Amino acid sequence: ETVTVFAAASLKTALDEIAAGYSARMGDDVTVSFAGSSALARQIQAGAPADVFISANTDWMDRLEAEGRIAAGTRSDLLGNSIVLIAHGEVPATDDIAAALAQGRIAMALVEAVPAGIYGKAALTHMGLWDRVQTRVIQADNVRAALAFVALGEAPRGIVYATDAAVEPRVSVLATFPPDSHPPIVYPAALTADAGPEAAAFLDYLKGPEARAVFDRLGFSGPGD
Amino acid sequence: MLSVALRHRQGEFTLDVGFEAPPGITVLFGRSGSGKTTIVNAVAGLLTPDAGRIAVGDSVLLDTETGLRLPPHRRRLGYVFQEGRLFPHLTVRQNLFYGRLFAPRGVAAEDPDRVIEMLGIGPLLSRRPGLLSGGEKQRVAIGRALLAAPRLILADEPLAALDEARKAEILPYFERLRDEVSVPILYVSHSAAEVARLATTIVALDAGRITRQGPAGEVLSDPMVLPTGIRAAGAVIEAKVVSHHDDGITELEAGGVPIYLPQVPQAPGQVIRLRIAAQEVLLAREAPRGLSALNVIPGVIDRVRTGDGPGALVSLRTPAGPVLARVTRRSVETLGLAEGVTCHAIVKSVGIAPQDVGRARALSSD
Amino acid sequence: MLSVALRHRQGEFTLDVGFEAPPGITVLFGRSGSGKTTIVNAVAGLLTPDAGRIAVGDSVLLDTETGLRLPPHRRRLGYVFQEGRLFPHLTVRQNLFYGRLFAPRGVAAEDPDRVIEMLGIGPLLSRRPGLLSGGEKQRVAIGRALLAAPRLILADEPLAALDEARKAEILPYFERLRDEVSVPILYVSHSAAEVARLATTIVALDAGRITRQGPAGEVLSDPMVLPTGIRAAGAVIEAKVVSHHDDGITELEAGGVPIYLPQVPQAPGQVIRLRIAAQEVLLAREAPRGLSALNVIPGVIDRVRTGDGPGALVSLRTPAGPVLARVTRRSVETLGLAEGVTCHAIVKSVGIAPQDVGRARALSSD
Amino acid sequence: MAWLGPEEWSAVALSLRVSTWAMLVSLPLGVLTAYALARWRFPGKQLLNGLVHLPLILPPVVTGYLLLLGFGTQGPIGRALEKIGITFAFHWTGAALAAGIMAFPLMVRAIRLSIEAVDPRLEQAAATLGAPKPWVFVTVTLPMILPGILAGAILAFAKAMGEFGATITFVSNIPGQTRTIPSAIYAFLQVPGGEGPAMRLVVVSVVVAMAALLASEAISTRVARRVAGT
Amino acid sequence: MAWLGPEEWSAVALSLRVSTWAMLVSLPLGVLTAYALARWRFPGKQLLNGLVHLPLILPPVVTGYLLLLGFGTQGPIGRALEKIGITFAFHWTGAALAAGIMAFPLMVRAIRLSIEAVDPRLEQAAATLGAPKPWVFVTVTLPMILPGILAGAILAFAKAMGEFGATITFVSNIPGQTRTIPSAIYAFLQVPGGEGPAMRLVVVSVVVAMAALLASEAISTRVARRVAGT
Ligand SMILES: Nc1ncnc2c1ncn2[C@@H]1O[C@H](COP(=O)(O)OP(=O)(O)OP(=O)(O)O)[C@@H](O)[C@H]1O
Ligand SMILES: Nc1ncnc2c1ncn2[C@@H]1O[C@H](COP(=O)(O)OP(=O)(O)OP(=O)(O)O)[C@@H](O)[C@H]1O
Ligand code: MOO
Ligand SMILES: [Mg+2]
Ligand SMILES: [Mg+2]
Repeated sequence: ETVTVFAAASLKTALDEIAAGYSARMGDDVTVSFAGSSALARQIQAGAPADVFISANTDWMDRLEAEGRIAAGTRSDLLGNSIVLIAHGEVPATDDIAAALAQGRIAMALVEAVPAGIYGKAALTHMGLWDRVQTRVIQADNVRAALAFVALGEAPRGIVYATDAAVEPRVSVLATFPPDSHPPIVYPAALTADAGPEAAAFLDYLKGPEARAVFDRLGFSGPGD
Repeated sequence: MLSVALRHRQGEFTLDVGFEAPPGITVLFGRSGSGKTTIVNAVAGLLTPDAGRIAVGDSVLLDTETGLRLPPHRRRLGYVFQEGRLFPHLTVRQNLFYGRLFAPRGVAAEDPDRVIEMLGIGPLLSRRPGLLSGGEKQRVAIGRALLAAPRLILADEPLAALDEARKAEILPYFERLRDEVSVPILYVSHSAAEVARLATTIVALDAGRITRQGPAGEVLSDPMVLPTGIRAAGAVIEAKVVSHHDDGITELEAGGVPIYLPQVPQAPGQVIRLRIAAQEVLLAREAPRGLSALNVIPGVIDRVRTGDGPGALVSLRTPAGPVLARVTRRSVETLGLAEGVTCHAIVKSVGIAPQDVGRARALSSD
Repeated sequence: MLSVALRHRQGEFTLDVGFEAPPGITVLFGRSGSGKTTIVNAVAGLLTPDAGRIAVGDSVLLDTETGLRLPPHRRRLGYVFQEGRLFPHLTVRQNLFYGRLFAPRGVAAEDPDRVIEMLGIGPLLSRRPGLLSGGEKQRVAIGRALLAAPRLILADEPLAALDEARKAEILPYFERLRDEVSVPILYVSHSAAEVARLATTIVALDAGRITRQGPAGEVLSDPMVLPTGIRAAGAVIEAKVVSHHDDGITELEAGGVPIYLPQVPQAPGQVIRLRIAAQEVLLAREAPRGLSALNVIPGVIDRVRTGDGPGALVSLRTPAGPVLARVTRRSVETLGLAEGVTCHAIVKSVGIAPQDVGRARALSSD
Repeated sequence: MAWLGPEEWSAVALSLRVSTWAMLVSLPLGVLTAYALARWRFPGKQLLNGLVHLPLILPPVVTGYLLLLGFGTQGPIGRALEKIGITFAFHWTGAALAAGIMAFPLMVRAIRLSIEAVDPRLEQAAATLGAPKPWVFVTVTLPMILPGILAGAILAFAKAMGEFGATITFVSNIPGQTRTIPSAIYAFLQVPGGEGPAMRLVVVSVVVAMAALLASEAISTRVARRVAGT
Repeated sequence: MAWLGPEEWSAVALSLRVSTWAMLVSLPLGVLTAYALARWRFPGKQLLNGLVHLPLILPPVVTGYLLLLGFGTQGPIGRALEKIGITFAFHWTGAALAAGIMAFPLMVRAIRLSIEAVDPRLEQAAATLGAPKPWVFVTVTLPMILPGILAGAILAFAKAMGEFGATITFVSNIPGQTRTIPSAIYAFLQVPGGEGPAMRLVVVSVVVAMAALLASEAISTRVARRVAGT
């Protein structure tokens, strides 16, 4: 009666809390393995004992779906998020993203590889800023590490998820990138092909109000927002 | 009985030998680089010769014709190495009993207590080799080889790394080995004194070939067998202990000639062998009087050999056995020494070095 | 002139010595464990003694009272170690010139060509130490120490690791050092033959204390100074080369007494020193005739010492110098040997071992 | 250490288990490999040498990925082993495998050096006393290289305590099963405010590994003295 | 190797530069540390020993994070060095620093062992010939430990070629500046279908590091023979 969840590492705070609530309510244990979406997806390809997969990224979910690794009809977009421009320390918000990025290093997740970086690059490209700032971008292997660069003041600006910015007191949000400047940011969730019945209950719980409350509190938006 | 026939090339050096080693100590004798260690290693199986056959009694250890080659651990030989090669992580006791672990059951091995007593290593048993003196180490190494119940003992210059005092301490143990233990011994040495004292049989080597082999008494009294230089020349005689005198002198008798030595440990009636170095012997035409030398052996000159140098080597036949004397060419002329001349060999009693007084058995057993 | 005063405890052992080393070779002589290496290491600065003062000429190397302690590299001493300690990664040439790099400018150093020639190491210069024989290694080590322009040479049993042939090969180099190079040498040995041949001054040690010190001639002819056993007893005499005869015999003369030796290399007129081992000497009351011994030295008995054993040590005063003879107590009685008795010391010419024929200077310079 | 939560304790316990097994199981193989590299001559020796060093050279993620391909439930080796009841995939044993492989080059190097320092003439002496090769190894070589084995083992243990990249890539980060201290640290670092617990785990990890290292230095010295025969 | 794109070539070139500098710059310090650990007695020796081993024990991410705290533009050491014109942050030099530190324990261990094998009596002999301590070291100790230094250096180079976690955490992944082979591999592995280019880089990395290792074994043997004086 243990449900094993493979989830993108950035969901740790939320899922730890939700899993604890679920166990208390339903009696089933929930074990969550947090790692990068790509590592988790490969492990599921290799037959990992995961019941539920929550990716930070549609590409890897698409790949698993195409390979028949997830249970048909169980995939849905669980959460949405937005990316924001942040600054080190107390800096007032601004509408002028171009001016805010005029100088200094910009910390992002890997812009070709990690979802938050991919979205950020798309937004900057859309706004015609990418070519100008490209050489000042420093890329971290995950979005948390990018956040850390800004929090420590190593980079004055950074692009991270709104949910990350919300909980780091050493940074302030300058602006939120408009949703149309990048592909929709969604966290698709699905049952794996050989998930047990309890897993479906947990996936439902994730979509239910108790879980929703936790996600909302931590700044995640609904999938359609 | 060990029989060896070997051909082997290594680098510039070619070994080509064949010999048999009867019971007792067979000494391989020859200058550095003459191939002694190569032979011993081939017998031990640590080196595979190009061609050859090695057998101990009925068991063939190596036969390159039939392709037979027993690995070292199945040869049952006790190898005493020059540097001891004791196992540093084991106690003396564990070193001693190491070979026992592997000795075939039912093989008559030496009694450990007897070996330990014989080698005087009882007090060392629980110590580790690292803190033993060089002489103690070699005694343990001998014991270790013996207790492995070997069919043959190999000893490659077991005394070479020791100083004179240590050598003198170990030599008697090899004598006891020769006389009290039935295992044949192949012993490498380039010390004439060691050879004279220990050898039953001598195999003299030079540049990979055997120059002379035979019973020790014969080979040693041939003044031409001197691979390590003329200064080592000497003859070996056998003498029986007659009595111990009060003033610390032991009287012996060799072929009816009395011989006086400072006290030797053997009891009256026992036979011991003496090496009389040629350079310790004076010759006189007339029996000398009023001289501090106690030993005067009458004899007839057999042969006088002179070379380019100022020295000459004179062989005498005496009732006590062959005796060699090294004198100057000038004395040969002055005294008129020549074949057939009667004269007296004068040996100071103390001129017989203690390491040259050995226990006999070897010579008499040929 | 080296002056040494030391007190040092290590473990059970206490060293307490004071001596001076005049020019020439000062030999520290004593049995194993008597503290020789400890002294040499203290002089070299490799060990700091509990208390003491060491000075070479005017320069103080160590003075524990004033707290002065020169580090080893500022002492300018050439240390020849027992095991050579050549730098394996350098060629012989680089080894030789190593110390030169650090020698102060303006200090008169030995001429390298002369040193290389003297030690006979010219052909080795571009080789590496790993492939040298033991004797070659030690010659290079001597050269290396010499070329560092040292104020003093220290040699700790430089021959102990060598076999007899190698020893004989190296000894003459130390003699040349003593005679041709002005640097004083502190030399450790426990070989009586080495001491007799090399020493200008002897410091005899026992258990950390000096038992006797003084000029070599005096100390060596005292039969009680025998730290390494009575068999090593002997006397040293000086003789001048008179002429080389055609039959390979060299005639010498010592205090008017003719001495015959197999050919020695020195030219007529040169003075050499001979060690006559006590056990090589026979005594006769009357001048013997018809004997193959060439050397008969008349003398008067000085002293007869007997102990518990069968032997006796007789000191003679002769025109050639003091001579010791080791005979049996029985001969002492039979021949009536006693103080004041006139008798003849008979030494076979070949009884003077070649390694005991040295070049003189040491004795005559005291 | 009341300041560690149950999740952290579980990671510490798991890491100790994983590292200990990684060390113990790879030890015989490490000794064998080191012996082969030090003493034998065989074709492909340099290849073996290269292979042993591979985990040192490859980014750990790649090693983990290759392990996943080979030892996963779908991998050829994984499937073969599954049949005889051995599972590595997503199991603590897999974490031990990953840690063991990453630490292997260090272990082999340490042991190899100690074997090269053993005088082969002592092994010859043992053979002349009648000891067959395996016995020579057990009674002579092995006791003499104990300090090196010890050093290699502890080094491997310490390295295993710190292994992260290959482990998380191969066996994921499953609490109680494959979430070792480094994986837990990683997870904590993903969480706002997680630096505190992460640093506590770092301290535990460092203390354990240091204690092991210092103990090994001390024991090595003592054993070395014993082996020197004094 | 036409099958590597310009971006990949740039990663390869950078990795070579980073690893070479990491190796060269840490070498003197590695020798000094190894010498101190092998030959000196001083208070805190075991602490130094522990410190040297730390990068082996810590998860690389933690090492990278600690480097960032210390050597970043805001870190105390980073700021001090900035004043004298030395920058590590987000610069290839920082990648070299990270790689050098991660490889340091391996280098020190190899060199330390070789120093312990040098007979101190040869050093004494040099002193009696008038050589002051530093000269003794340069003319006697150093030449004799060359094989060990070489082994340590190449091992460090190989390790530096594979270093990822500490590097990316400390200096991130800036193409042409800090994007080493492992960073590039990591990036490729994050996207579906990236395995191909990733494996191409793995091959390059392995070939380079193997070549270095094999060369070092060969040179070591030769130098060792020379140092043995034969
Ligand atoms: N491994 C080898 N390769 C080539 N030549 C060798 C080898 N081992 C020994 N030799 C040569 O073989 C010859 C005989 O060597 P061996 O060791 O048997 O002599 P030895 O009589 O034991 O000498 P020593 O008295 O010095 O011990 C020598 O010329 C030596 O240089
Ligand atoms: N490091 C040490 N610690 C304690 N005792 C020592 C030490 N080194 C030497 N000794 C002791 O000091 C004494 C003198 O030793 P030393 O080496 O000076 O003797 P030696 O006369 O040179 O002997 P040998 O002729 O054997 O070389 C010996 O009893 C020895 O055991
Ligand atoms: O948590 Mo992620 O792995 O941002 O993609
Ligand atoms: Mg030999
Ligand atoms: Mg000494």
